[in-house]
Amino acid sequence: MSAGFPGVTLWAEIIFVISALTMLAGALVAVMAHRIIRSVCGLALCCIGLAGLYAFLRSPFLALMQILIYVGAVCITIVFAVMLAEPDEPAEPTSGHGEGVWLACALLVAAVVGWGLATLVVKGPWATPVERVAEGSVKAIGIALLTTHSLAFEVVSVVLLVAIVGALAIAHGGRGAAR
Amino acid sequence: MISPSAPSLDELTAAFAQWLAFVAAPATVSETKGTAPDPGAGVGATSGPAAPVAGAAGEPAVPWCRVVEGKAKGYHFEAQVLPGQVVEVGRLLFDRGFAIDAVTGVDWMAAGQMELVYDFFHPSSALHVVVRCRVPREGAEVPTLSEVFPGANWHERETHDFFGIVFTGHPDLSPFLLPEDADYHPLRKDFAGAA
Amino acid sequence: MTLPEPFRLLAYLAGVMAFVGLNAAYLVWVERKGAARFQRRPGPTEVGPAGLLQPLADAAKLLSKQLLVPPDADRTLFRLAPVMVMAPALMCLATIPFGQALGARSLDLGLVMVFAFGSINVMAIMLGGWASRNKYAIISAARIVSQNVAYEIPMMLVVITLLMVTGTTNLQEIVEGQAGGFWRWNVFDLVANPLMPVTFVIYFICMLAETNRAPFDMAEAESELVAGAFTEYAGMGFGVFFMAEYANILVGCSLGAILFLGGWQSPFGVFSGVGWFLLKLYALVFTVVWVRWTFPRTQFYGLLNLSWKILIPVSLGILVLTSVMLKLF
Amino acid sequence: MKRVFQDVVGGFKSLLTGMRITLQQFFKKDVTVRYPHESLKMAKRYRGHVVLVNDPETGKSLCVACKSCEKACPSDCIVVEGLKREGEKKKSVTDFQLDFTRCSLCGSCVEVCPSDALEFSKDYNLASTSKEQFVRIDLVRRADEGKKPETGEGQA
Amino acid sequence: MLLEKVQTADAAAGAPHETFVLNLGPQHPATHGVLRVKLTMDGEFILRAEPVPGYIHRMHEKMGENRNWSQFLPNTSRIDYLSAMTYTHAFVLLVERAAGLEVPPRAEYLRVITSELNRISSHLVWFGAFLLDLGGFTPLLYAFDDREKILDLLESVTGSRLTYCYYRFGGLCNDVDEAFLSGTRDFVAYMRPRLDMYRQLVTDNIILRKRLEGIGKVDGEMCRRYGATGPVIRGAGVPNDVRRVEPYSIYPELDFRVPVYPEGDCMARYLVRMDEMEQSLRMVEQAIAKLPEGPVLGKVPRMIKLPAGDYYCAVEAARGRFAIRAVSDGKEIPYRLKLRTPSFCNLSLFEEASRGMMLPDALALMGSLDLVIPDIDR
Amino acid sequence: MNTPLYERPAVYLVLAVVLLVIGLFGFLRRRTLIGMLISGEILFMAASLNVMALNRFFSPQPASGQIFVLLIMGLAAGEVAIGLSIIIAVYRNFRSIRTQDLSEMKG
Repeated sequence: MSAGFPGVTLWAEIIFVISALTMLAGALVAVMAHRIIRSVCGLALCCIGLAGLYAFLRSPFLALMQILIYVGAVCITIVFAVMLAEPDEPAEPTSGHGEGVWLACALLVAAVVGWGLATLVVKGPWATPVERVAEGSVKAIGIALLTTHSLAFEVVSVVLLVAIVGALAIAHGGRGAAR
Repeated sequence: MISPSAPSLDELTAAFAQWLAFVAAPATVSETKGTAPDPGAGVGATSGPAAPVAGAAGEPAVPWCRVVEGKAKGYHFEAQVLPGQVVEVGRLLFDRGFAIDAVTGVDWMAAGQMELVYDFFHPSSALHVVVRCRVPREGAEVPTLSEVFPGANWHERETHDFFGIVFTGHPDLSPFLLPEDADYHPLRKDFAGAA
Repeated sequence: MTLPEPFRLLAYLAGVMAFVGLNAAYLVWVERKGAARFQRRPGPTEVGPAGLLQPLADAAKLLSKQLLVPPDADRTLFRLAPVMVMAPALMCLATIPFGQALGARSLDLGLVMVFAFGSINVMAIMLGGWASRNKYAIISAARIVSQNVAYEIPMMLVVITLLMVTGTTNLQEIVEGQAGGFWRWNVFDLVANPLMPVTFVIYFICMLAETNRAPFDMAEAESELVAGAFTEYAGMGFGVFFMAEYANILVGCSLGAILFLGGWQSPFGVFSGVGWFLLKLYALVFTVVWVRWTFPRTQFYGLLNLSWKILIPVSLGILVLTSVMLKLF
Repeated sequence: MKRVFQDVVGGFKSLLTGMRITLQQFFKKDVTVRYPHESLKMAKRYRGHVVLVNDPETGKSLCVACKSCEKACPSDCIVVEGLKREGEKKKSVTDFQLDFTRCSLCGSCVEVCPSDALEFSKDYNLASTSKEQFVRIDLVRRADEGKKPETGEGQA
Repeated sequence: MLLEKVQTADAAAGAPHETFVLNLGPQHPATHGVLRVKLTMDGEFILRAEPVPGYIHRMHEKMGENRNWSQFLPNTSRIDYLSAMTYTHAFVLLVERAAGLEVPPRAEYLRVITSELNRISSHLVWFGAFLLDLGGFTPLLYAFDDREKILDLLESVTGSRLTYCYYRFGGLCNDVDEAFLSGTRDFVAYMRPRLDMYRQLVTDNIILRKRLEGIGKVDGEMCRRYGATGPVIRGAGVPNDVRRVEPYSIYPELDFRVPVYPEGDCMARYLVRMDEMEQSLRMVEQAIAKLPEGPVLGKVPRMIKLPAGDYYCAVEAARGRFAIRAVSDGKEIPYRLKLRTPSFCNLSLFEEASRGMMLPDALALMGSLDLVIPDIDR
Repeated sequence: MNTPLYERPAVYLVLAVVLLVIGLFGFLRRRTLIGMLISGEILFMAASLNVMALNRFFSPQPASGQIFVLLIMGLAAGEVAIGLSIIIAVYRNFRSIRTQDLSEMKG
């Protein structure tokens, strides 16, 4: 995006803003929507926006992975679960009294945390940005993954294996075992 | 699993005779072997053991059975039973490997009767058995055969549609071939809806 | 290519869109003509010479139809789904290099990008089905998900096998690696993996399943589910789903041609060019049509069995075999 | 294991066989007739709707209004009226109405006709936007207008 | 069965079972006409299937009571319009037997030739439609191409392509010409390789086999309880064929095999029909070779009256046992006509047989029963 | 204003905070298990964005941050798989996935 064309920065900026807004709007839909299926759509939207931000952070691989894993796998799995578990829409909390208090609490907690962190970000002392020694190419990631971080890689793969087996066991056992 | 092999006509007659004796009705078992198709049977209502009388309206008919000879009729054995005996006869035929062919009615308006005709065929032989029973025309009621032959279910629903005969114990007698709101019975002779 | 970068990109995107639109429309015509030939009848003949204007007539008909939204449907999602279904196919095609210098950008991650955007498509069809609130559509949506999840795995395994052979995810480079005669195409690269033709067949089967084509058209199995997820769609809403199906076939076949059949490389090593790519692409498309009009539909569990019990083990085996072969030689 | 292998290989082979067969058909000639542009020759015995036949010599209808057809018709779709004119031995037909909406093209009327005054036409594509056109087809007028039943070539 | 496993597990978990009702039809691509099936489903599993026929009920039986014996003839070809010949055959047979009419031998042979041709054409339609149910479109058009040849032949004799009304009491309405006979011979020669092609294209196809084998099991006992006949009972291992067990016309003189498959699944019913086409070709071939000369219509009184009594006559139609039960009171109009149609009885077992099946399998089962809706509704 | 928006670390960090806040709010507000799962995913995504931003601007090693995020994605996918299977199992047994209905699970 650093070609010498005059308007390129502006264009990039616009696209950046759009991505960021998409992400935030998606996230808002995801937590606010009454229908759970719309929440999932919001999540997918959020992921696409986030993928855009990743692209601006010079890691297109992550951007694509974000879409592949979140939209292509996570969201679809969630929708599938929604179809299985909720053939009919659940009535979202309607009883007003306790709900209002709970909502206010949630808002309060979120606001406090947000305010604290945001202050930290804006006012906090930051080290000066450093120049990178290399571009984060896929090859570099791959090499690092299998050398420096091989332990983490193995651990994650074991975790995933356990998750698959566990998911199978739970979903299968839930059928007959519970009584 | 596969239906038992077909009984011979003699065996069938014997079985019916035994059954008729068992129900201790004034039974008539007759055979008209070797005679030509009997033109009077069923409709003409000539009396005599060969073609027994269907009882007059209101009065129970006498159960009887016989072997039918001659190709014209298209069936080989017929029996007339009382409405209450239909299920038993059905079971008797079921045990001998018969399959349900059809259930239908005939409206004898002049005699004030409804006739129920049950056809049975044997899957692995040519044997065809007809069982009839007569009920009064108004308020006709027959026990359902669908517990013995589940296939009778639809035939009985259809017969109920067309004749208004009520099959007691039938799971569902709602209109079948007729529209859902039908309150008429088109095959009764006094129905004049058809062109 | 003297145009400044953003304009070149835009121009290219417009070109791709036109290409997709034209192809989607005319693939319908190809399908109808092809089906007709397989069944020994003429197919569309009335609108234009040899029925060539038929797609326009179809489009005009679909456009003139009323857009109906069923009363129980989730209106937003119902309207959104057709839009969502077309976008990923366009994005994917934008990464496909048609010729040596005919490609949007030589993306290092082209292959990953195709799969990343390809996965959105499923989500769109599923949402369309779900939002219709129609029983057939919901059954169809549930089928689509399990089918796509099941076939994504062998597809990925096959593609990873191929990545091991080519050593790059850049589609341009993958094609360049196959330069020089048809024996250098990946599908005949028996040194890297003696089962390469099988790999190609697995890819093709997965591609059919991923694009919901017969004999794997569980989603819109017309004799079971009427029109599946699209049952409630009328007019152009349906038309867009229909076009997206063909756009996806186009993507799948392009990828097949690039990964296995040497993209724009000529089979004799000389006269390479975009023509060869199109030839291979349409040969694959023709095969897709041919398969559809030959076979009956698979049963749903048969389809899943095929994937889980045959394709995944086989493609895993091929993956292992390839890695061993690459290490040895 | 061996069975699965055989299944896969044999199954794949059966798929290829199927594809070979459809490809063979692909290159064969069409079997269809492009209907509005061309149409088939109708069979000699084709049973279209009935028409009255006029005597080629006198130009008068052969029908003697005996009403056999009216009686034989299972769907009651024929109405014949006749009149005994002076100086003629037989009755002659004055009115022959065919209700084509009810006719089932069974041909009973042609079969019973004692004077061979009825014939099947070769019209097979009668169509109209209104039912009324077919409720009362006046066959006498049709015959008199010289609308000869087409034989052989069917036309559009 | 998978469904039972799910259900028992759910019951053990104390969970109420969630079901929904799916209305298949009256307009649905798989019901070939206007049949409605009310399905109570659990996911894709069918808990209960309730066919709701009657959408094109025409009350043929009442029509029969309003017209004389010969006027009912055209109606017989409109019950099952795909095998109209056999239906007319049953009716003329009944009247001929009851009234003691003689049928000239040439007419008997021609009846068998046309009936068997009609049976092939009916099976061809079924073949195409069944494959359509299974999602294969092309065999339908190949089958229709072949069927067209039969229809052309039959049209050249009867003047009609579907509702033939060719048989008369005591014979036929028209004799055939040499063109028909040579055309039929050509057709037999043409059809054999076509059947072989269908075997290669469809029967051997692994997808089809996987879809049909072991699906929709119907055993002989179930057929007996429901009165299912024809290819359904023969596909369940019971060699019940009216042409063989209660022979009529010239069937005893012909050499043919009654195809029987013991498996009782959709594939067995499929194979029975495919074999039957081959057997019908053989019958046509033999009947043409033996075709005697002579008149085609015997001596028949002008107005038919049957002696009072009741009569029953069954024939083997393409879908199974078709029977007419007639009650005559000696007048020229039937007192009562009962039509016992094979599709009606064959469909009645669907409710029991489809329980626990998955939707596509149930549709394969329904297709393999070979339903013709007017045959059910009459 | 020479550095464009997308080159400033604070922008990304604030965006990550906002995402986190939204996720946190959703996590507390949602009453259904699936809703909570979705909010959880948003929390994960906020963390990933934060890590990536820090890595991009303050770390000389570009690969490490990406690997970290990749691992997070893997974990998130695993979490979803296991979470959904729990949800389905719970639903089977209780016919509800609303949290307050699950109180009988206690003890």
